[in-house]
Amino acid sequence: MVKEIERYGLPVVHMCTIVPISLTIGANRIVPTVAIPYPLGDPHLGEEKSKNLRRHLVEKGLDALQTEVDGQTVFEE
Amino acid sequence: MNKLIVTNNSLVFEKYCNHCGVIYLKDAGYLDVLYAVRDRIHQSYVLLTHPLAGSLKPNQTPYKSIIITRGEAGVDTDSVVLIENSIAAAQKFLRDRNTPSWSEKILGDFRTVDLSLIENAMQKRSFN
Amino acid sequence: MKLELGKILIQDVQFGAKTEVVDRTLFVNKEEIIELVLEDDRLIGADVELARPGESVRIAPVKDVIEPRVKVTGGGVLFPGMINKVEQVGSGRTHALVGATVITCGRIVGFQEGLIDMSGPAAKYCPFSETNNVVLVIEPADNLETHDYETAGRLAGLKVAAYIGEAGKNIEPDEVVVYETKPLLEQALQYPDLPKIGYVHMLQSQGLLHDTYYYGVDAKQLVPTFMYPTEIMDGAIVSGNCVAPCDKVTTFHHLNNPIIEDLFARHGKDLNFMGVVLTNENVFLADKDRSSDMTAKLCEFFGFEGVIISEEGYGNPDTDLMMNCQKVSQKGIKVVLITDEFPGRDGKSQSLADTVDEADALVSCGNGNVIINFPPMEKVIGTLDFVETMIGGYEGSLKPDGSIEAELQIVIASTIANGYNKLAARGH
Amino acid sequence: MSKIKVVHYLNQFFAQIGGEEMADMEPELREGLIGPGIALQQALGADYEIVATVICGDNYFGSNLEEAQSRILELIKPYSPQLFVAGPAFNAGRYGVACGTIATAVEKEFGIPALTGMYVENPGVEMFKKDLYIIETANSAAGMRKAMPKIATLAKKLINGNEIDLPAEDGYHERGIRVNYFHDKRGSTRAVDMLLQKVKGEEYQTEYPMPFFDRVPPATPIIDMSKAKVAIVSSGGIVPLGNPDRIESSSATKFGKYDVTGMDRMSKDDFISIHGGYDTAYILEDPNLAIPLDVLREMEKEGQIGELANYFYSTTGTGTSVGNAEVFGTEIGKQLLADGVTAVILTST
Repeated sequence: MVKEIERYGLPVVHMCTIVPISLTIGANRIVPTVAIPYPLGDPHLGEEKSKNLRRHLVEKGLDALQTEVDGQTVFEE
Repeated sequence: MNKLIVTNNSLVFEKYCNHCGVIYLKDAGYLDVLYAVRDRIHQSYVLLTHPLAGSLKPNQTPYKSIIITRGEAGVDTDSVVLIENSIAAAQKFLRDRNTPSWSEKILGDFRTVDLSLIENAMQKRSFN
Repeated sequence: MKLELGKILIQDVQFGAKTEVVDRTLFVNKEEIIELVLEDDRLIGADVELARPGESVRIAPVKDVIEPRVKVTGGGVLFPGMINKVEQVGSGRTHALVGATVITCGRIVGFQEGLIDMSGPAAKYCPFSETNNVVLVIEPADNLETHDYETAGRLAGLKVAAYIGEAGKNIEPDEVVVYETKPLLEQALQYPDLPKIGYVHMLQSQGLLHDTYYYGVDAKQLVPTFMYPTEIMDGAIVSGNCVAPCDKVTTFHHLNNPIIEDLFARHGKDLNFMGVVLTNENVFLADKDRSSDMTAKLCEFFGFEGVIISEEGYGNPDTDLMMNCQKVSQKGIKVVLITDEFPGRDGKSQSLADTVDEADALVSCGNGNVIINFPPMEKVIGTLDFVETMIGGYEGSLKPDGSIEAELQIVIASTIANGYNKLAARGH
Repeated sequence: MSKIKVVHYLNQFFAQIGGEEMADMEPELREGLIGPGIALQQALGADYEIVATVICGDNYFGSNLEEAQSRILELIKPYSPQLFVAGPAFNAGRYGVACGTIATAVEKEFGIPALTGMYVENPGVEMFKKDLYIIETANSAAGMRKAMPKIATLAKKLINGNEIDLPAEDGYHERGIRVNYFHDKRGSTRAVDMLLQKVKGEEYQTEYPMPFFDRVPPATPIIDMSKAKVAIVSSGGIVPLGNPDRIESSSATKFGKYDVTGMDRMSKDDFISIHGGYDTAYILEDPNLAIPLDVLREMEKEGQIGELANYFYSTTGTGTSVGNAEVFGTEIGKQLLADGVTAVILTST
């Protein structure tokens, strides 16, 4: 899906746990997430910390969307 | 290492149900077996055999048996990529043409071939 | 290792009182062949029919095709470990009846074999429409177990091919070709300025009806190993699989491996052909890891600068093909792959079930999903009963008048992935 | 013999109605030919007749995809066309997408040959080349005189059921359809040739380009996030309670679009996960773990992002580029563009 949306000129950040798949499917901006059952947050941290983590990840995603890239880029910590 | 067979082939189930874990999906289709395996890969299982083992096309034989094992915590990305590619390949064939409704004789032959693919792999040791 | 291959050209096949070659015509004694086949009590019936180029004949379901050959001098006998004792082959002199084949046909397990048309529009897809074929129609004993029947059928074909091959033992060949591969270090020194080229030959090895044998060893049990190219010409490798007719590597194709022939044709001219690495296509993923690691290791150790890798089959073997490609490439060795394609009926889907970035040089042997129309033939050798259950066939494939509509996959060796044919696919 | 009836599609600009200011014009049909139709008619010759020309503004088409298509199909139906030509669109992106969309729809609806022409960089090429013959054109209307004869030649082949030649010969963008042919040399000989070229470092051409090379260049980044309209798409299988669109729990064949107007966060009372591929317990408890609505709403309030689209798109899959995913992406992208979305967050598990 990523590629097809990006074809319209819309920047897409792919936030996902399995980075190799994201690379395979051709995402250009990739932000790794926490775990498959809870990609954006970590319920073990409690609600507040989990949400902070989510906010941090989404901010990273927005940063990626504002970053010029010339090919597939994984935005690690 | 504990092997777990996911199969819709009664011969495989009968032969191995007392040896190791067998998830027997009676009456399930070829793709259903792939889906069932895919779901388990997301629950930390790892593929031990190739999902498309056998050169019979996915719209030819209705039987499929795949051996998996529980891996370490987390998801084995090689397994995820392999099962997804296999699902895509199987869907490609099934989109063009469905598996015919075979006679019981032919179904029996397909079960035999599927069992033979698994028998070999069951004799193997693996250290994952 | 040096082999002289004497080619005795055969332009016609006839029944005769004696199995012999006279003026490029092969005469076969039907009774002797039947007797030979029925020595195996797993088979209760056998018949022999002849099929020549241009005849209105359809052969189905075909199991294996074998070229009659005979060992004249040098150690060993044909098909070692299968119908003869295990002994090193590949040296001395061998005679081949070029232009003749033995084809085994008859019910095996009902779905897996293909067609050969000797004339008409589908004939051009199959190399055996151009050969003079001795067709063995076999019948299994009642309730014979599948594995046993498969074995009996395979051995019957080999025995008959060896029997007919004897007819060429004392005939002066039309042409003698000499193939030689020296021990590694000498071979490297023979043409020090030419690129050292190897061939990675992947043998189908997945299970019943998906097996190949090397000196009688089931290829599933192999770890990758080295083979002198001439060993294959004496029947060191035998096909035991009859799945997916179009990309089936018959025993004929092992005896006449086109990659080995073409590498020898350029040997000493613009390349130095160093030898063959044999590997397999197992279903067990750990086997794939091990085999591809060892294949890459052997290629590196032998000092290959470039290799051709060929596969047999679709799906599972694509993974081995790609793993081999990746790991051999990572050793700094240049790789070319040969494969056939299954992009779906509209030709738009991905042709292979697996890919890697390193697979950037690939030769296509055609799209097996294309639909072909086969007009009726005057004579059918074997039976058309299983057409709709063969790979490439489907419900409604067989028309009442005997014509067939099916995917190209149904034709034996039509898209064989060792480059034997000229068929290819390209993007439209 | 009666003439083959042709319908031609043009945008407002090529129909000589107006420029960007007329880009919102709704579909209209004129009898006979207009503008570029003259060159098309000339190239097609006396056996063909352009019976009607449909005109639609590029923006109208882009923003009202479904409606534009159905209205245009209605307009041309009475003319029972036997051939449909759209454009050519040269390098005009919106026009290219419109030409590709309507030509595909016409081909499907009426079962007649439909074709168009575009410059190689027109995004419409990538989007529609698998579905359509798209003649390769220059990047501007200056190439009209060269493009029309190529369109006409290929159109006639399609009408007459003649065999289509290679892309380079018939002048169309390669469609990625694998077609058999007999080469002069057998495969093994070609493999040896290719290997020697590769070993010597010479140029060689693979006979099957691997699909990986189908990469999309990264879109230009957002300059000012505080003005951006952000939308969420997810393959994590999050749907409203009851799964109204009956999206499958694995390898879905459809996607859904779900409203979040007035919601500050994803509530477990409203949404569930139907994904069959992982343990959904955590996400069932807190759907924000898959659709980060809570934090995006905060950022919207704080002005960090300009606007959050009041919906999300959802389907199930592990995100591989297989089968339906491509179709979903194309459709979702189209809708997002039409809604003025400028940046997309796609979450997968």
